[in-house]
Amino acid sequence: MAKVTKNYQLKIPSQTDNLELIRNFVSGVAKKVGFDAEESNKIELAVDEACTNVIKHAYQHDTTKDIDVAIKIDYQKLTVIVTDRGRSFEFHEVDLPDMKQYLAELRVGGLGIYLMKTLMDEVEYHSKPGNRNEVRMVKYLLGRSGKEDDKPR
Amino acid sequence: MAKVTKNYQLKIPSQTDNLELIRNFVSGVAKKVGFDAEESNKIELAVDEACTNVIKHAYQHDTTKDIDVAIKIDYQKLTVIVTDRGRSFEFHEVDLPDMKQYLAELRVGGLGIYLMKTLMDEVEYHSKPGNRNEVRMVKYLLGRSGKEDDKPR
Amino acid sequence: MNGFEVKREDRDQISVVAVKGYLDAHTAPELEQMLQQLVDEERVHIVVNLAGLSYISSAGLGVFMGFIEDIRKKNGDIKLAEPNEKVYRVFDLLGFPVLYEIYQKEEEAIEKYRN
Amino acid sequence: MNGFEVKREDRDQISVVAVKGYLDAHTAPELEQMLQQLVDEERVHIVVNLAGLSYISSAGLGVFMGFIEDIRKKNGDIKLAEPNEKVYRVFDLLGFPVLYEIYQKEEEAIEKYRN
Ligand SMILES: Nc1ncnc2c1ncn2[C@@H]1O[C@H](COP(=O)(O)OP(=O)(O)O)[C@@H](O)[C@H]1O
Ligand SMILES: Nc1ncnc2c1ncn2[C@@H]1O[C@H](COP(=O)(O)OP(=O)(O)O)[C@@H](O)[C@H]1O
Repeated sequence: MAKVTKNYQLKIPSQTDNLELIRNFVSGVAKKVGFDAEESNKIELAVDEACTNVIKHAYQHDTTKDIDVAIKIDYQKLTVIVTDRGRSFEFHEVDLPDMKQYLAELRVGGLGIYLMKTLMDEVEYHSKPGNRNEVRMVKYLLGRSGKEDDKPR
Repeated sequence: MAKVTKNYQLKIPSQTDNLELIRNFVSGVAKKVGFDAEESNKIELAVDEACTNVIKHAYQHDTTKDIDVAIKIDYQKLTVIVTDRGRSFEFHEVDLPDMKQYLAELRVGGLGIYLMKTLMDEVEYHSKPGNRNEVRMVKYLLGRSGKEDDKPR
Repeated sequence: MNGFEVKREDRDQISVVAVKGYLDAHTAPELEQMLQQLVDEERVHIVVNLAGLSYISSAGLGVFMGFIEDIRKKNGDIKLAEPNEKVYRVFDLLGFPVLYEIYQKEEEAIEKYRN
Repeated sequence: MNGFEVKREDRDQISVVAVKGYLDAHTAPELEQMLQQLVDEERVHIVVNLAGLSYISSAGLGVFMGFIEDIRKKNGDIKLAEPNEKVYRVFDLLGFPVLYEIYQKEEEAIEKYRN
């Protein structure tokens, strides 16, 4: 496990056919620093969802844009930051689905942010000066830092 | 195959246990843009050799340093640029081995640059202002651009 | 880069769709097309064999949600079979087993239609 | 991340070293240690089974070069067996088959020592 802060960065064109490269990068780093397969899979899926949203919503399929995926490892946690320079949105105003209702009503879509929050220990979204938006997600290496379950807060 | 220039970038701590992540990144991009397995393997190995040299020689195993691996795809070629901010060296003064003699004399080491030149279509090294050194390697997508064999020039 | 593949095999009134590789925002349209094709042909007794699937994201889940209402209205169904552990965990996390029958073996799913 | 593994099995005077995963600047020291151990024990009839090896760089090749002189002086040898195509191509590219016997099957390499 890492003893000091380590940074890993990937910059990649905003195309759905690059999602696989992003996933391989993220799960590679996660496993390397000590997450087991199950936890690495969760991080991988959460980052896929964040990047899929950037491709679809922030850049609206403009493939000339880039996505930045940065991973920071320090003593007890992994932080992934997905940055775009496209459209921002009101993260806190997005309605998260109640899954029982969602399934009963046979709804479609709208699971990305819910999944990110379910899979990771912390998820934040920030619109920054200079038209930069970032999704910042944290997963703790040792245990679950007091969280009792996997439900989004 | 890419229609316009596309850039892929990886920034990663200078540690030998990151070589695998670098290789997966490079071979992932190479396959994605249309190189077959054999050609992707060559690019992967050439980049491993370049990065191993950065870790060993340019940074002398100082793992607080970073390696940048940038891949540029345009119409007919893939360019990989490996950048470090460590010790530079006189690329053109390195003696390349004559393999017959090398094997006869049971020599050890000194195969990295030879391999890079054998595996790629073009290999250059530049020391840039601001203590940046870069190895720039090119592989053509379509055929071998007039080269008759795989020997370094 | 294992990509994605989708293959169809008709068995009497049942269509078995076998998927392979990863099902994400890039590859979901291929599965969508296949299911659309089946609906167009009124072949609505569908088994999706997930044995070869190594990964699924919400874009992949969305394909199933996009067709289930229409298919059930036509008295058909989408039954799922043979997901590996990684893929099953994603279905399970979202409660999908409430909505979709998921079988360990393709044959079980087929049998269900026949009974 | 398939990592690297090296295992040793002694058969009479022959030691078979099976390697698995990737052999690069990170993992080469593990193979080096294993070969050093064998030399220290005067077990110099070595077969390295490469069947499980998915990748080799010059750091891996360097391990073989680092021991071959010493081992041959002691009337021993390093024979290689069962490389996959990707790994064989790297050996071949550098002319290593001139210096090292490379066999398709481990048993052939072992037989060579016995004859
Ligand atoms: N990165 C983003 N940039 C802009 N808008 C976004 C972004 N991510 C999500 N959104 C908005 O939030 C909504 C919910 O996102 P999500 O839960 O991922 O579901 P979906 O993408 O399937 O709609 C999206 O429909 C979109 O309007
Ligand atoms: N990136 C680098 N920075 C500094 N010196 C280097 C670098 N790459 C190679 N060298 C020098 O060139 C020599 C030959 O390199 P190489 O052919 O890769 O063989 P090896 O690394 O096994 O010595 C090295 O021994 C080193 O002195």
